[in-house]
Amino acid sequence: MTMSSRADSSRADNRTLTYGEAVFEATRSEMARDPSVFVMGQGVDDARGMFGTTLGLHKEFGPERSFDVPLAEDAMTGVGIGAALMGMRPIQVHQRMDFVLLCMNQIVNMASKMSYMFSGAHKVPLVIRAIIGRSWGQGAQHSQAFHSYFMHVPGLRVVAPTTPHDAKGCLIQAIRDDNPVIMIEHRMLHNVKGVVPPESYEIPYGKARVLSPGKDVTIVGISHMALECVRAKHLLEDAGIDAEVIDPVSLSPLDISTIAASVERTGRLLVVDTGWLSCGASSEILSETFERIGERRHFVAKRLGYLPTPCPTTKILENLYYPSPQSIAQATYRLVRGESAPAWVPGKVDSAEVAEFRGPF
Amino acid sequence: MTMSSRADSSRADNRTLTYGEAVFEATRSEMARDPSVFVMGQGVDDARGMFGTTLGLHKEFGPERSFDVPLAEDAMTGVGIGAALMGMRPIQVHQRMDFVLLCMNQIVNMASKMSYMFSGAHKVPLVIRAIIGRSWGQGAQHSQAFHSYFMHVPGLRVVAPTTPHDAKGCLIQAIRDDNPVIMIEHRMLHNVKGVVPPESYEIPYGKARVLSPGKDVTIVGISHMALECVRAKHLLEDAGIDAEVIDPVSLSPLDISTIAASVERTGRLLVVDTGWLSCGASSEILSETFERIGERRHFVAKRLGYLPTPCPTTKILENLYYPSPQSIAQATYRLVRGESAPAWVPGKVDSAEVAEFRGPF
Amino acid sequence: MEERTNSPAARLYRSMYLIRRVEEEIIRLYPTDKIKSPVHLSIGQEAVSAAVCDHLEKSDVLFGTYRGHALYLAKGGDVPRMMAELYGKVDGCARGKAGSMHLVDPSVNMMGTSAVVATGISNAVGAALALKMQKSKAIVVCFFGEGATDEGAWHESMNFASLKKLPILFVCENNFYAIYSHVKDRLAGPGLQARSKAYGIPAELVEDHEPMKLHERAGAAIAAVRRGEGPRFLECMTYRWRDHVGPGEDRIHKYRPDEELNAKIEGDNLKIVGELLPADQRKSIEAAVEKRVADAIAFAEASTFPEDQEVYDHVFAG
Amino acid sequence: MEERTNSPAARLYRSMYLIRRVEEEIIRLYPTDKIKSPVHLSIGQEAVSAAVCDHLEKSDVLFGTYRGHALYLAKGGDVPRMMAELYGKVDGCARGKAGSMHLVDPSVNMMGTSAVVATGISNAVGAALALKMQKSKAIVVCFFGEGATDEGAWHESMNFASLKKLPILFVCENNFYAIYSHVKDRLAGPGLQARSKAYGIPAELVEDHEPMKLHERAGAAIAAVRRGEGPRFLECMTYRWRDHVGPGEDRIHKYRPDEELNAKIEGDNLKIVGELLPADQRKSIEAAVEKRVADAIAFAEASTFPEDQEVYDHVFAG
Ligand SMILES: Cc1ncc(C[n+]2csc(CCOP(=O)(O)OP(=O)(O)O)c2C)c(N)n1
Ligand SMILES: Cc1ncc(C[n+]2csc(CCOP(=O)(O)OP(=O)(O)O)c2C)c(N)n1
Ligand SMILES: [Mg+2]
Ligand SMILES: [Mg+2]
Repeated sequence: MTMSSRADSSRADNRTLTYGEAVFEATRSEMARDPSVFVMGQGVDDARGMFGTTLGLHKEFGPERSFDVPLAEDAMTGVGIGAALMGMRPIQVHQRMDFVLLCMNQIVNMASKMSYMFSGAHKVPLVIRAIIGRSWGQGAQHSQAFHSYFMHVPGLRVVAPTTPHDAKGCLIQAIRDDNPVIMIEHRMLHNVKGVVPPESYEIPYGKARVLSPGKDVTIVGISHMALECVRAKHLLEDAGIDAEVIDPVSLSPLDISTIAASVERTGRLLVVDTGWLSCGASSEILSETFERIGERRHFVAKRLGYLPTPCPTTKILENLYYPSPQSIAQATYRLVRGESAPAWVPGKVDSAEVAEFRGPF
Repeated sequence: MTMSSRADSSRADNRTLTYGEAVFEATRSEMARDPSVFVMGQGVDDARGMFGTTLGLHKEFGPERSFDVPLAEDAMTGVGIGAALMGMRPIQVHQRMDFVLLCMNQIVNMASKMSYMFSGAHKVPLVIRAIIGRSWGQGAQHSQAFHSYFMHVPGLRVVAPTTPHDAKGCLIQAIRDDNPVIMIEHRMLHNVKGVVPPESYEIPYGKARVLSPGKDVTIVGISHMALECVRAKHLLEDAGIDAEVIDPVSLSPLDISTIAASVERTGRLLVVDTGWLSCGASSEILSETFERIGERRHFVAKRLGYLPTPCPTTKILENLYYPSPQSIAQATYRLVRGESAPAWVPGKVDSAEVAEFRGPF
Repeated sequence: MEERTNSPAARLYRSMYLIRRVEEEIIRLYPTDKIKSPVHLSIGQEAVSAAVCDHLEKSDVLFGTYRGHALYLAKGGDVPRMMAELYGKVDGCARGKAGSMHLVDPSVNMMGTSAVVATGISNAVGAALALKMQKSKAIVVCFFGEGATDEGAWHESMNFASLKKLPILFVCENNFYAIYSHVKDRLAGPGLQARSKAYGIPAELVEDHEPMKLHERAGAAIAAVRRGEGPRFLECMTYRWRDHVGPGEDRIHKYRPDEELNAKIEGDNLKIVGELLPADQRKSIEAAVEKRVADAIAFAEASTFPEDQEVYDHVFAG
Repeated sequence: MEERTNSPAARLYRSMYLIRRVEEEIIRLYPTDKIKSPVHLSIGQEAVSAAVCDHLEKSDVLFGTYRGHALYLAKGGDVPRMMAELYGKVDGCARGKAGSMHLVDPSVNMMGTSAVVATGISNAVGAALALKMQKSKAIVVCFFGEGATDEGAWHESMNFASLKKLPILFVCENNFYAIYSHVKDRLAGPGLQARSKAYGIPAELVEDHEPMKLHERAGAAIAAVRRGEGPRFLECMTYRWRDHVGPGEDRIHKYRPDEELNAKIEGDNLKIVGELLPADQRKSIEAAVEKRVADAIAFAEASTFPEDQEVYDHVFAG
């Protein structure tokens, strides 16, 4: 299925790439531009090339610039930091964000603090790509999302692009940044197509994208959930509800102005996260919006995300675990029409990237 | 300085202990009651005994039941989990919460999921005590608080008692729980005195404590900040503001009913966390309160916590980094009287536990 | 785990044949999409689980990985409940919440397996610590791949197990690869035996294609652990015939030479053990196994999916 | 780092005497509360930093720990800015934001130190990787205590450094204790040399009280690393005279025998090196150092505290 962010639908060049191809293109072009950029990660140089995002880079740029590493997430993160301290620009890739839990010490205690702790004597131009898994029985340990962990920590930048266009621009921006950047990818997005300009461009931090304007309710969807929210918006048309869908793109810094301005118009906010709610990105977005406009503008808000449980493996329960276009539409309907409104059953819509996924990972 | 939670001021026995002594008493009494309870951690059996909280337990119960471990946070957490799987009840202690970043994989990928992933075939009765550091130049790596990381994850319980009374009861409850519990302690609280009943008792999860009632504004203070909020309350009296101070005690599950009921009365909420704001406990408390009563009750809210920077070492900057009774009072004054109200300068009050602290840790 | 009256070869063959056949059935069933989860097959590696577990009692505690079918079966795990688990059915060993990567059977002390590499190792060490504290006669056996030894968790776990002289046998299934990454591209120096000894843990390597020797050496190592001599380390050279994950072959990826794989398939350990048995005994073992496997699949097919509300169950114990 | 015209003994004495005197001054000043932060003193351990760093160029990159005064000084770090940093003043090497635990001086490639045990080790390995990629002639030297080798990070770092044959010297200051915990209660097996060799990294142990031999062996190890022979590991036996942290003694805690400590103080390495020099040369070195130390303290006293708004500076680079 195809998705193009309105911002680009005007452009002449309508070349489409998958999200994975966009990530590859960004990496490859930056490696060609700057010899200090290199890729390290488990399997980045193997026959699958991290879902294609690093495929063959070791052949094009040599084995020193794209290489496999031992299963040693903690030290490999530290190695990336150390190389960055010496002026290199490492890109590290984690097949699953679940494994990044092994890197927390280096990311939080070291990378995020070096510029500050040493008053600018050190800088850490490091990019960490973390892929959120889902579907086909990933189970509790291959399906987690921890973007809120990085949003919590000063000194880190966090981006979670949804469209191929933004994936390319965010990654280029991240690689050129002198600071540690966590790039959140979602496995369900890798095969999604969208318009991607061939030339090089950067997506600035702290700029949210209105994926689809609307007047009745503001739906903020993070990463893959932005896609599901766009589908929910279409379902909602059948209930006569016109939803505005916003993709934050950049989670830290967060563009709360765009979100708050929208809520100021609609008076309703639904935040849909690809993660758990408690102390999650959704709580931050809701809180900042309320702090920003709550005093002068009454509004209602709700959060949707993973169920407050680990992720079950069996498909029948896994389906309940994730927000779907239907559940998003249903929650939006209630938010807009109230609990007393007559029952409404959203239509069916197929999330192809989920339905077609056969993994294995 | 002394602090007693009202809930107990009625009781005949007015024995006071420090927070550290209360933690020690809870540990010792549970070890005496149940042979499966044991303590493991760096330095727990040394001459300082983890700030006295484990002092001499190895002599009283033998070196198998309170022992030092290598500097290996990841595996030692895993060892605790493995022992818990076999029916033991380990208590692990981390001198600083900063080091718990090395344990995230075991805590989140393993401990929090075992009951669910194996549908009850396994349980993990593990207690992890994590101490938040502050003052005397702890710097960026010995001062962090990550309670929100654990609040984010289903399958974990998180308690952050403020009073010696609650410290004892929370720890006893945690030790007897068949699930992994993270107990958040604050170094500044260890020497604070309060009334502690000698007998054994449990503090239930999900029950917040109103430390001091009031009608104008609801101030929620977490861990050490609850103490600072009580001081701010006294400063605010001079401005004619009557603040209600609530200590959540249990962070996961969270007693939002008590907080929401208070805000419903006061119409104003200030959450003061001993940690960063973004995706922190303060954002969750604000969000849940808003979701609970926002539709029917207009209120204003604000969050206070660490500055959005790493913690600076030099005292003069460190003082700015933390909320103080003055800054809490000032923020509350603005929240209640509005931005246009005349300037008001809170009185000085001495946070003895901070001023007197000479560490080194 | 089965009746000891049989010869070791017979017990090994029964165990290995069961593993082989169960996984062949998984390969056969996979295209039906009834198994909606990743599967990490042990075909080619059966001998290690079978040989080690033959020396274990029910009470001995076993920790393994996502590549856990062989281990679960060798320890005597319930076959029907394993198949139902792969089907995501409510009669699965974890009611469908675990799937292939997290098999568990407390009735035989087969602990739930982890899909995060090396994370089960320190848990195994902790279990051994508990057994020692509880003065139990049981021991712990901990399986992992050679890739897991890259992890700091392995270092910390080996050191602590040795420090406390814990009753644990570490079994490394060295199949040369971590996904498509060869061990020589990840492991520096003289190898795992030297590393193990540097922790004060006696280590031994057993080559592939010597299933009976493996059985004998595993027995010796386990006996030493039982005698309270502290941890032992066994490096078992073995080989994965199929793709790292999924039911298929992976020759197209060319990360390993075809000849290497062919030679391994040639020297099939199952054949080696089978040939040690009289034909009729082999036949009767195979017949019995075929029935068990067929029954297990029928059980899985007949089982139902969990009810919706089960999604909320067991987040917390008790 | 200073002019090489001097004899090694003279250079060592100058460096060791500077470290000793700076830390003695810290002890003297501490009760004034002007140094509002934990200090981890190296008194008794000066020889290791001095002997190793004497072989380094400015361009060589040094990683250390919170016990970093000696290293910072031996590498030629700016003394006045170090004292100002301990005072929390704006002229400190990190404008007061780092304190004693995080000294840094980029002008001599003294990298900022970490207070989280073992976390700097993989950073050092990464720096060595960068130097190799950049075809630099410089090398990396990474200091840590024996306690850091307990950590998985050490295992992963040693393996990777060996795997990539990186230009790095690992220097373990084995002072027997991690806070009050003895190495024998944390380290199982034959010891760190065996472990290092198990990663394929040549290792050597140098006993305490042989400062000139230490100097010579460090020189040999560094030369090998410079020749591109890959990593080397040097285990330097040493001893901390003072408490783990803070300016005081710690005999009251009785975690180590008084005789052990007394013997170490008896065999003071500073005295050993000093006696190798003619009295007048020793005196002139001491006089020069005394002046440097006095000037540094005066500088720190005279410096001011950072402005409030600096609390927001440098969260991000650029
Ligand atoms: C901590 C962690 N890192 C990476 C992965 C991805 N991964 C899954 S299996 C595997 C290979 C493990 O190899 P090995 O330990 O030799 O076991 P084998 O698959 O060969 O049986 C990897 C890298 C993971 N699951 N966990
Ligand atoms: C990861 C981590 N765990 C624990 C601590 C607490 N701690 C600080 S110093 C220290 C001892 C380290 O001993 P060693 O590595 O031998 O260095 P030494 O202090 O002897 O120079 C410990 C345990 C820490 N700072 N970081
Ligand atoms: Mg392998
Ligand atoms: Mg030491």
